[in-house]
Amino acid sequence: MSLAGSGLVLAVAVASLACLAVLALPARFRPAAAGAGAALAGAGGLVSGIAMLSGRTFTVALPGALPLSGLEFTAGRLSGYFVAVTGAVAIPAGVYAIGYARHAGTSRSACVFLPLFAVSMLLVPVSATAATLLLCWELMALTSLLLVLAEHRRRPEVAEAGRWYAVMTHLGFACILAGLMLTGGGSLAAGRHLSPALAGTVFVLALIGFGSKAGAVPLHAWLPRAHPEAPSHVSALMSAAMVNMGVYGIVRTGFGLLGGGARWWWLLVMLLGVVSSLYGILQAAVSSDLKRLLGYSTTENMGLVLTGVGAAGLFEDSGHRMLAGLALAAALLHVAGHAAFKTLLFLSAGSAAQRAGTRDLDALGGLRAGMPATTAAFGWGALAASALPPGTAFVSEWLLVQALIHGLRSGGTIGAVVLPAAVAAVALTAGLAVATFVKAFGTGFLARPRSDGAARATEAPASMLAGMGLAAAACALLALLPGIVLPALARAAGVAAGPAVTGLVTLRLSGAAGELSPLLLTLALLAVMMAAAGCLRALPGRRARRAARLWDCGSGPLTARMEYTATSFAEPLQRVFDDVLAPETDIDVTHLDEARYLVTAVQYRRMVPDRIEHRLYRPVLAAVRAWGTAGRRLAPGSVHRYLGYGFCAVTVLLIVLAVTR
Amino acid sequence: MTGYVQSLDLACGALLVTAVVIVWRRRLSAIIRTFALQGTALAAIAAILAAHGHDPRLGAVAAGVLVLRAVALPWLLRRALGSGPDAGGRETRPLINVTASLLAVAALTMLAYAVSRPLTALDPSPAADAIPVGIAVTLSGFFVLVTRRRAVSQLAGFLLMDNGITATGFLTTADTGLLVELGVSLDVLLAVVVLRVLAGRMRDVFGDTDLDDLRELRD
Amino acid sequence: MLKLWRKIRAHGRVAEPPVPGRRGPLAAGLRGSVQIRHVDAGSCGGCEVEVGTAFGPVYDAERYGARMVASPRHADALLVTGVVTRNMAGPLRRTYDAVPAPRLVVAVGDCARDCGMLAGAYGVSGAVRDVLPVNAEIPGCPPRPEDIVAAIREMTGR
Amino acid sequence: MSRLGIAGGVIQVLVVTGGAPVLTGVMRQVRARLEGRAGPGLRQPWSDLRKLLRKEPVTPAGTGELFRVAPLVLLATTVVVAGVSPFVTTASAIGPAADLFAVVALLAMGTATLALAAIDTGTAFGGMGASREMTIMALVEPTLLMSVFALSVRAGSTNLSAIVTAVVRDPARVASPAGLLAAVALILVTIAETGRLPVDNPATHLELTMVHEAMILEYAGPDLAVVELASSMRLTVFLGLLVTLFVPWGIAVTAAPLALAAGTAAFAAKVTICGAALAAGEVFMAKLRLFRVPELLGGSFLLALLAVAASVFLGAA
Repeated sequence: MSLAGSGLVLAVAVASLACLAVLALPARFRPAAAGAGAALAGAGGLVSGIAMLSGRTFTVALPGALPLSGLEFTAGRLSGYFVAVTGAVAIPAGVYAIGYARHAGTSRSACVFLPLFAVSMLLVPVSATAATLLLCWELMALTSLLLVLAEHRRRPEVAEAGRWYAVMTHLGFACILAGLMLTGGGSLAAGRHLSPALAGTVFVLALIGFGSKAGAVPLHAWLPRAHPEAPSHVSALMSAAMVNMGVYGIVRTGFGLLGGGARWWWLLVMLLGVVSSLYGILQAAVSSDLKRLLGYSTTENMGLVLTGVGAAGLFEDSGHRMLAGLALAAALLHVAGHAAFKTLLFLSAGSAAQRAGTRDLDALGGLRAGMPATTAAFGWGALAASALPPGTAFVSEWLLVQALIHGLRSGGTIGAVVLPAAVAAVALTAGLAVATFVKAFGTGFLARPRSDGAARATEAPASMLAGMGLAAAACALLALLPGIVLPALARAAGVAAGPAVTGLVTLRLSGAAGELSPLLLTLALLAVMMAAAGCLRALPGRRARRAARLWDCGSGPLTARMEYTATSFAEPLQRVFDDVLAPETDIDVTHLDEARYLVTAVQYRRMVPDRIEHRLYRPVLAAVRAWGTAGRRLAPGSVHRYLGYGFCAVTVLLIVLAVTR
Repeated sequence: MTGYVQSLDLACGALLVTAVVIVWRRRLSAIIRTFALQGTALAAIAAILAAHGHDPRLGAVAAGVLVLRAVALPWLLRRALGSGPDAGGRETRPLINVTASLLAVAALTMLAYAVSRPLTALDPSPAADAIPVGIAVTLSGFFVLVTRRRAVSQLAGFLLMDNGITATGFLTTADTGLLVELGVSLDVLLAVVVLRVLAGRMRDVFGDTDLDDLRELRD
Repeated sequence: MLKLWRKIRAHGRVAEPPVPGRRGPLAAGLRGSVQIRHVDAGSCGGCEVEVGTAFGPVYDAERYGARMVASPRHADALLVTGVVTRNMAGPLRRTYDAVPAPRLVVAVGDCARDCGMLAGAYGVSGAVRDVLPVNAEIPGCPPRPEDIVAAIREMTGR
Repeated sequence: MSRLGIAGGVIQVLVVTGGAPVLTGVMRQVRARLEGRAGPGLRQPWSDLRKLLRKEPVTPAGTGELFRVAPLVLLATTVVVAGVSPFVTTASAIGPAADLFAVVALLAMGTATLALAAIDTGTAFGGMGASREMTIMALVEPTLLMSVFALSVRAGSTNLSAIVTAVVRDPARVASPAGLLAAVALILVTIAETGRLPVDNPATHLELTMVHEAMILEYAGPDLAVVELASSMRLTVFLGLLVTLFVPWGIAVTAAPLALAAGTAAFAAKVTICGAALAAGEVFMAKLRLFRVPELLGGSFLLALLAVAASVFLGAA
């Protein structure tokens, strides 16, 4: 068995050992065991993923493991890439979990399922048959669901989030199941010959199933609920690793299993991507719950990835293999980058929320003083997320835009109509992302504390900081030297004729003009800053720095209530996009009893509901409820009635058989 | 040759931009001024085509267009705007707010390009390449017609539409039948006069030309 | 727009020629550039009008390198008008603290110099020099714009 | 990393750094003359800076490191852009950094950092300015990228040097609808991003109407000097991008001293003319209501999009 296989086997073994240990050990050691288990499993996954990317293959077949069709795992380059990303996410999340869970005092179940969740995500990409994939998928879904529910005793809203997640994820599962069954089940290897109509149906079903896991609008409703309510290391695992499984599924089904396919598939994927990115970032921009904001930002980033995937499919369909490779490489690089910075953001947001006792940006603020390291971590993550140099998303979005722009010249009416729209959407997303993360970082961590909890917050324990540190290092690597992962990308994006992007320090597009060097850019920035600072120091006749009170227009000292909160910061944006967001505001004024011209109190409430959810899900839920009541009428609880049902069923069946024979 | 192509492209670009500005601006007087500019651009297209195809008839049409679209109609519109409460009036609250309608126009332009691909594919010539512009102007004119409340700005939308149709006509077949063109212009003139009278009446009756007030006529 | 352009063409330059002779600058390091924050410590509004005139087109104090700014952090000089009322004494001090050194204080008008006609009124806590170190004083009730401009030129040394 | 590029980079950094305050002086002077005033003269901004550098820096209570570093970041981003963009020569000092996407991102980076510093002060005005600035920036960036797109369609690359070289080789293409539409869009965006009328009034004293000024209310002394210098340099850089993208006449294509001198002179002249025109135009304008600004930016976005469309379907020729 090669390194790739043994890494995964090691991961599975470690995870199961960790579960047993958690069950056996006393409560004090549980978090440590679970966290260490998850981290080690992640390490194993990372190793095997890298091995798979470098071409090592393996096949594990356990015929007896499952009644009908046994389990079968096999290596592949695309699988390797996603395994590696997942493992890389699991390491910091596991390390972080050690400290986090200890302080949060999470239940036994929350500890048991953490390593299982990590390892199930490692197994999904290497599943070789439909049955295996579905099994691992379900395992992943269940473990994550149980982890989301970990804190349901303390907070009732967790239960609701859990319900949403359970329903959505199983609807998705049903779609995937149906799709894979239509292909005849069996192996997931490429080259299946189906009629176009059937292939289209399969792809749409798979798109629904995997897309809901990736949090694509309009199937995103569970994401901004479940991700915030989970413990933060779980949020990181879900938001940085699990959503990627959706992308993997779409790529694998579209390019691998069904081998390319019609153009409208990829237009559909692109549409999903564009809508998700715009809608996600808009909701994030106006959300004032730190982790909910991050959840919506996940939807946005998955949207960008799907846009790239769709573009790749489009170019592949029109025979521009190089452009297809470029677009897919951009998408995959964004997957890795998003995994890195979203892990970092969720971990730092988690420790901030834990220390300050609230996730509400309006009540946070001023954490800079109490928890400098966490603030720095979140700041670095925010920079990476907002497509600014030297950030992680900057490189991948540059690649994406390059692919779209050069795609325009490749001709084609559809392309000429779709690609500009896509670029416009990506551009608007980039702009809004900057505003969003300036809001999140500025009002959440800088300025002055707006609640006692935020004022008293102290730095997180070493293990949590270590987790953040690992994620931050990954961000830095991907931001400054993306060239390191390029060969892996080229191999993973198998559709390309060759590496679409080359170069270690300077990224060069092969086949099209275009180069970018984030490292040089950053060095230049730093050099200029140093020089400027030096000049200021060396200035003749410069005076000493004086500390002074804030300029309060001469009146009394400014209180924290006078600060701009996250809500007020987002107000202009929310006003600009009024038609899209349709915020609900209500103002009730209570007058004085004596004279109704004198006002005693004015209360102003504003909330931005998820509009798609209202428009799309409310009717469905209502219908379901209606059916439920109708169904209840059939089941009054009398045994005779039930026996009658059984009897009718049997007779009807017999009659049918008699007729058909 | 390239000079011809460039001037044609520029004229079409001007047509497009003026259409955008008409959607963009609120002040009715500004809209009318832009409309005059658009008429000039339209005449320019006709003139350029005439000069290229050495077609005196088309040249005459161009002159007619210039007189009608750049001078006569704006003048009539200004009269329609009149000295009543509409003078210096603005399209205060269009059914769709300005930013949204700008984006809608963008989408319409893309749509125009998509649908006119077969047309341009028939005979790839610089003129044919510019057909999408004509169609885009037509669509945005229709859009304005639908989404504005003030009678005058709706009139502007109608004329925008007509300009688009004329431009498309010029660009598709270099020699538009003189009669066709004249007929079009005449019925436009008619429509303008009618609408102007209507607007005048409405102003006298309601003191304003907000079409939503017309609902009250029904009951 | 065309109307405005015609107006501009018709009027041309309305600023009066500068009076020769200069002094100062009051503080080293402020040569040629003084940003001014105006503080109304309890004025009747007369001095404000004159200050406004001094910065208007006719006297154009800006040509001597002075500019009104919004924040005392950007300012080099405080232009204080009116008597210092009890409620404004504190804010005046805080404003002065907010100004980075080197900083100047100019008392504009008789009220700012010696409470003028309001001396001894119940709400008055004194003239500006009772609250802050004053570098220059401009007499007059209200002071003439020429004097204000002269004081400004004394500060900038232009 | 050609000799031409290095020479251009060095010259540009020097010219922009030294010339930006002068440009501000020119604009103030033009405005003053149109208002019938005599004006403080072209050297005024420089003497303001000299004085500010000698004044005492102030650290407001409760502000952190970010507040102190932000001016340097703003300056650094602007200087890097000034260094890598092909203003004086067609080559770039750091080719891989002269990508238009990167340039746009760098300028946005400076704005975002200053906004964070403004929030960091925790004052109401700081937050207000930051919120408004970020809103405007979020709407400006798409337009910038779309015009980039429109310009790069024909050049076949988003690299500034490539675009400029292409335009130099075939000046006629500027007169195409795509070029003109993109130019108008970029001008609007420049006005919005550099905080000029009608989007923002750089000379306002009323905090409630401020956008950019409200963010720097707490800076004093050298910090303020750096911010002011960087702001005027941003204006210069934006105008420089405009002129170099649309009228790159006189730009140096060889590293010969004469060519470099000519390029420098042409660049300075063009930017000065643009600045003067901008200032003159401002005299005729009133500030737009803040919530009308999105309409303006939406319009410029549409123009940029149309520029892309035009570059496709009129660009067939």
